[in-house]
Amino acid sequence: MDFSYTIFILIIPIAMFLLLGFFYNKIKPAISGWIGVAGLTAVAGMSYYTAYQYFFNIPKVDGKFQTFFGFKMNWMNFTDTLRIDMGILLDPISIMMMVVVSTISLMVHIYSRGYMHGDRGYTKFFAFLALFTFSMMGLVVATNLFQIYIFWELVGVSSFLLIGYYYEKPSAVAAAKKAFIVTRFADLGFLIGILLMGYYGGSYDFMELNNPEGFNTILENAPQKFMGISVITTALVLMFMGGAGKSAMFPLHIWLPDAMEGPTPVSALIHAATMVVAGVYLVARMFPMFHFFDDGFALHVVAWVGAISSLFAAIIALTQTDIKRVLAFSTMSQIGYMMLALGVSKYDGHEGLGYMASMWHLFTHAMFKALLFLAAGSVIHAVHSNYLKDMGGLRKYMPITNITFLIAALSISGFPLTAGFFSKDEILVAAFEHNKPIYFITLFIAGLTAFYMFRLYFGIFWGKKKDYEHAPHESPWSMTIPLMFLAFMSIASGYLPFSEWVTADHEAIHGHIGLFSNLGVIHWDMAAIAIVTGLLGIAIAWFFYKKPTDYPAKISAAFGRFYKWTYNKFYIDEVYMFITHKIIFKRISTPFAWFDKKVVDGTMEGIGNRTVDFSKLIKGVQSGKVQDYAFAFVGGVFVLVLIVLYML
Amino acid sequence: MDILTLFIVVPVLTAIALLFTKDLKQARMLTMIGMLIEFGMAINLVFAYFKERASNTDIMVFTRDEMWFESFNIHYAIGVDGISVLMIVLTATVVLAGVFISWMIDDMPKEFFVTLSILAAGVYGFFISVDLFTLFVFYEIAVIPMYLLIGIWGSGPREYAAMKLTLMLMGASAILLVGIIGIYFNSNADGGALTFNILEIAQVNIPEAAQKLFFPLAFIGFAVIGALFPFHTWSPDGHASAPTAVSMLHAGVLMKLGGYGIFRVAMYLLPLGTIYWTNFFIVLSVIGVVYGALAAIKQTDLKYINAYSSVSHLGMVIFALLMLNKTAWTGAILQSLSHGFMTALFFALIGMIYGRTHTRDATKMGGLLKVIPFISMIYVVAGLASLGLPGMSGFVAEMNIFAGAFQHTDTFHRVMSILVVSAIVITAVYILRVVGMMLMGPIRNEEFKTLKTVTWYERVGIYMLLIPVVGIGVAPLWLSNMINESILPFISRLL
Amino acid sequence: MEQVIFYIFAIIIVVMAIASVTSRKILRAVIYLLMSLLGIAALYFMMQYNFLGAVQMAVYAGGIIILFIFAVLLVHQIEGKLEEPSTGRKIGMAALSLFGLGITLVTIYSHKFTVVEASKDFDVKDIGRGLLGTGEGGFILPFEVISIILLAAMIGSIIIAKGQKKEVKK
Amino acid sequence: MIENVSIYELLTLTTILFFIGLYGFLTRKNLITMLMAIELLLNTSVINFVVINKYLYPDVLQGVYFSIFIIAVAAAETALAISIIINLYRLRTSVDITETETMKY
Repeated sequence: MDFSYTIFILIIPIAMFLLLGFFYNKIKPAISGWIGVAGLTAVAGMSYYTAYQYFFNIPKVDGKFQTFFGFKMNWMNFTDTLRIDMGILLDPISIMMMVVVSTISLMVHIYSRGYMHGDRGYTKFFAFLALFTFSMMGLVVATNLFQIYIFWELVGVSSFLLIGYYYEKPSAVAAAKKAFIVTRFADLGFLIGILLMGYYGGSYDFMELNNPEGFNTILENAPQKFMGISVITTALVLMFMGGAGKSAMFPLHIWLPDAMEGPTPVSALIHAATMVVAGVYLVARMFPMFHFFDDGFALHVVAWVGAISSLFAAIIALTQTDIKRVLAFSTMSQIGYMMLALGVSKYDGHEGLGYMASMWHLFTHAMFKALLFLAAGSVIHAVHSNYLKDMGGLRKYMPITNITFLIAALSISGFPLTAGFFSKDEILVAAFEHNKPIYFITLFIAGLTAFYMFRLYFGIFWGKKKDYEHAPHESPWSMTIPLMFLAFMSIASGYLPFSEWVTADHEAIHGHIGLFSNLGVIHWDMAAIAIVTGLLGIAIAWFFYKKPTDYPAKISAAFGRFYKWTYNKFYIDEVYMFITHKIIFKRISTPFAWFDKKVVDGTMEGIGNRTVDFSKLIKGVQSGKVQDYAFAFVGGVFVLVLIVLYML
Repeated sequence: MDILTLFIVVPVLTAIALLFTKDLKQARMLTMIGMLIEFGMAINLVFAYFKERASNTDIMVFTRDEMWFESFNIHYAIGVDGISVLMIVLTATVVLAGVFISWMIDDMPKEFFVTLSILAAGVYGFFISVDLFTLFVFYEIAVIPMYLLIGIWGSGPREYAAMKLTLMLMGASAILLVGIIGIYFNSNADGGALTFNILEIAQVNIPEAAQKLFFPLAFIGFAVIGALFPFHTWSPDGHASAPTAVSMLHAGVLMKLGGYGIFRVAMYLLPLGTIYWTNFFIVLSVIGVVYGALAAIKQTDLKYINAYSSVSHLGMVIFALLMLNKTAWTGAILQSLSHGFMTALFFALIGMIYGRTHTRDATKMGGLLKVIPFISMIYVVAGLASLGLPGMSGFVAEMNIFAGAFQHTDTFHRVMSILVVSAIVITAVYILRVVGMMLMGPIRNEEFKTLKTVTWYERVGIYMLLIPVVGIGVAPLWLSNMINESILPFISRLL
Repeated sequence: MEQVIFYIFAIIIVVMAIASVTSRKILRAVIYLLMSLLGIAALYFMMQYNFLGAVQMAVYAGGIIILFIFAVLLVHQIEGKLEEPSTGRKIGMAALSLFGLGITLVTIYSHKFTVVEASKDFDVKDIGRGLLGTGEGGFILPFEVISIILLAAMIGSIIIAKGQKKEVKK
Repeated sequence: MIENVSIYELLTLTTILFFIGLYGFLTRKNLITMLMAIELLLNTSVINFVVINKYLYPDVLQGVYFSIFIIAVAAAETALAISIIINLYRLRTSVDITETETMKY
């Protein structure tokens, strides 16, 4: 099968970026919007076609999906063996990611035509979106660690540019900077991990690194032990640090809530559906290594970081009042889910259920979380505020937004027969089978999730009616069509036979829930517990928020200090601010600048000044009086004469 | 006249012809033509080099050797390898861009361009020299015009800055001269005549004691112009006071003389000394990398930020050279090139911003993205290149350096490498800080709303520098291959 | 006889010279200098270099001394006494001079000169021939150079003494 | 050659004269008087030329020629110096050596 056309999946977005970027003040906004949509339609079409070809038309070998290269070229060589290629790697997870990215990106493009209408930098916005799409696509199809790192950074920059899109707002600038620097810090770990891996693994190529037959050779070449774990595991943990930064895992999550300063479509695309799952994707990509070395030590780290982040974020999400921030913490929580699912997974066959579940949840989450953001954007568009207190009773004014938001909320809460239900259930099963403590955490989070989502839903669309200055109205078609499509996907993606397609060892396994292939082996006991938990959360939210009540105030008063901590996101930001501003800037950077001016430069100046002092000392000789000179001259002559005549 | 000597002759002829020009228009036109020829020759040299390389396996090609001063066996010996070809291309590009950026210089334009041309001649001469003495002479020719350029056309405390820069560089060249003469008097260790010729000395095994003695002299002599900590202090003041084109040339080209000289002279000729002294200088270079970056965080003057950033980036060059392996060396040379283009671009942009806002204090600006979008956008791009964004030259260079550094497995090298790698985060902090402060946010000064947009000659200058930055970043393979083969003789001598 | 005359002249020369460099009246100093120079001219005559003696009298007594007098008049220095150098300085300089004198004299007296008797006489014609001679031992080139120097000095002194009018305008 | 007068006596005379001139040059404060001292110095060298010519090489005239040249140069020099002094006087209304120290350091 020839997949060489897939190069256009990368070429089209970058060409769009260059076109829109260079002629940003020459192209009319309407046209640039259409260029974006048309380009993305082509990209999405190719992605779907590739997926169709790959999953249906390519014969499996030994029951496994094969890996293909759509394109590959040598980009740079470090040494004769350590080469960096640029290429397109096609295997189940990369194709799945291509579908996710292109779908969400297309929807966001369509949506943005309405949302960003009349904005000054309309064309620039689409240019940045194209750049992001390019970078994200490049990331998912990467054939080696370095390529993934390269696009990883590019994604970070696109994110920076898009968060800072409203650059006249100081808060947006600060958020953009924060996002970039925090992820950059995480990428430092990633980079060191890559370099270590490249040195000990002898290659950056995924095909070689992930080849289980080569693991023992790698292990022999990397004999160093640090606290009992091999250097490869250290490298993997460092790489996961990069992934954790990008995926906003605790404690590197602080940039994600602030990133909501960007335009809402951007939040939907980058900070909900695609870029933030890059960390998950990275772990999935390197999964055989994570699983193998030191009995999956690195994987345990992944699992627990995921679980803690997930719980942490879910708790914070309970109290936030900015609806986008609630969604941001919800995203963080759901990504934690994916992480822990990967973390509890094993490699072979059915043991690799967690892997499949994680990927599936990634897929469904992309759909419903993008939908939530876009719907929230629609609401914000209508009421011009991000805060819950300015909303209420909107279901009358915005029926489509209401319905679609409800579907998404149900899906994320794991309501039966929605997509979220299926994927979340697989995660619960995987956690139950391999790690009981994590299972209970997961279950608890499921309840919290249902509660805070419906708190949000009821708060926006039900609750007390506000007197709006301008009556809110439903958004234009360009915005509601993506909502409806994603609402459809939020249910339909649950019926995809993921367990046949996306697995750790590329071999089909039996999932537990799936409409077509394996509904029969559903774990109804597991599902029932999850359903009950979810419904409980929804019910409490219904009870609290459907009509204005004073329960929430009472509860928050009862929790007192804990509530305050939660509301302030456990003061993690303040800790970082303290470290960066108070310690690094004030205690290190300023003294360094001072040291440079006074000590280093002072020494150099000192050398100069001492020379000047000395010359001042002897400059009296140059008095400018000709007679003094004559005296010195004559005296000198006599002395010389004496020496020449009588001493030599 | 051979293809290399022309590189010196053309600027000198330009300088002479400039004496007969009357006003700014004629002067800049003439300089532009001269430097355009030079640029064309540089591009041609690349192709000629590849052609020659196909059939010629000497270390240096296009060589020529004329006796210059017989009693000391000083020759006018020239030749190029891949590294010097690239450096010449860098010089030609930056000088030409500098001419465009100085398009509107109103104060004594004729004299300015004359000095600039002489400076260029010195730099070209330095890069093509194979004879240590000739090399030294051209080095001096390149450094001295700097004094005039900063002292006369500079701003702020220019006499102070010019004097400081010149004194420090002169002091360094005194040390360097001792080193060179030391090498010279040991160049007959295996019998034969004393010689200054680098290629001939490279065949000789200089006694180890002499190598250990003269290596630090030769190294520091060059490292001062390469802004190695703690000899970097001339650089911030010098850059801040220099006029735009001079800052470009200085940071873009002159500071590269340091790394090039260290590689070509100190390390190549004194391999045992190199190995003996490596760790000491690694520590200095790592301090420079981290310290330069940290010091840049608190600066508010754009040029100071960039000057400290240069200290950091060039520290990385020296660090890479001392890593003593092929990958890191490739990285060092790529970093030299990359930093040359990128910093020149930075200084050009700073010059443009300063020319409009009349301030270089980042805290006094804000929201420039709205009023001068093109310049601001390019500033962001240059900033991203500086912090090592993939797709830009800096990334390619840094990755080579890091990959090379990680080939050492001992704890000392590991710790040092990790410190150097961590500089990329600090770089991000200071770059984004200034971008956020200056380009984004609300407009703080009403006067800035009426700033002029970019002019054609500024655009030309920007593109000339931007294209190589992106070009190297996107397609590094042919470049790294070209460097790789030029590094071979160094490998065989040092490793 | 000639010895006596020589000593008389020598005393005049030395005394006048000392008076010239110590007198506090400037015009008197010039006149003392004139006396001293005339004494030197007398020495030339005694050595039968009449031409040289004539030149000495014409150029020095007739030219340079007059120049000095004019200069003194132009800079209004006729009246008023010259500033006296400090005693310490006088002593120091005198000591240096005496020291030099001592060294020089010792050197001279320790050297044995071989005095040669003259075998022929010269007159002014010979001097003229020698000065303008182009053959061996001819001094035509230095002679021309000197004449150019004199011309240059003349022009130079005119220009310098004229002063710059432009600066006043500014 | 002067009867009964040896070359030593003549050279002693010129040496004494030279150091008188030197003393004058070093102690005088007035530019004109300093110039006069210089004249004395020049004259002693002229005498030396002449004396040595007369006593040691009486058959040639080189010493005389040089004396003539020295006198000519001295004349030129005096003229120039006096013009400079006059110019200086215009600028500073003084011909004092202490007023002309600007060329220091």
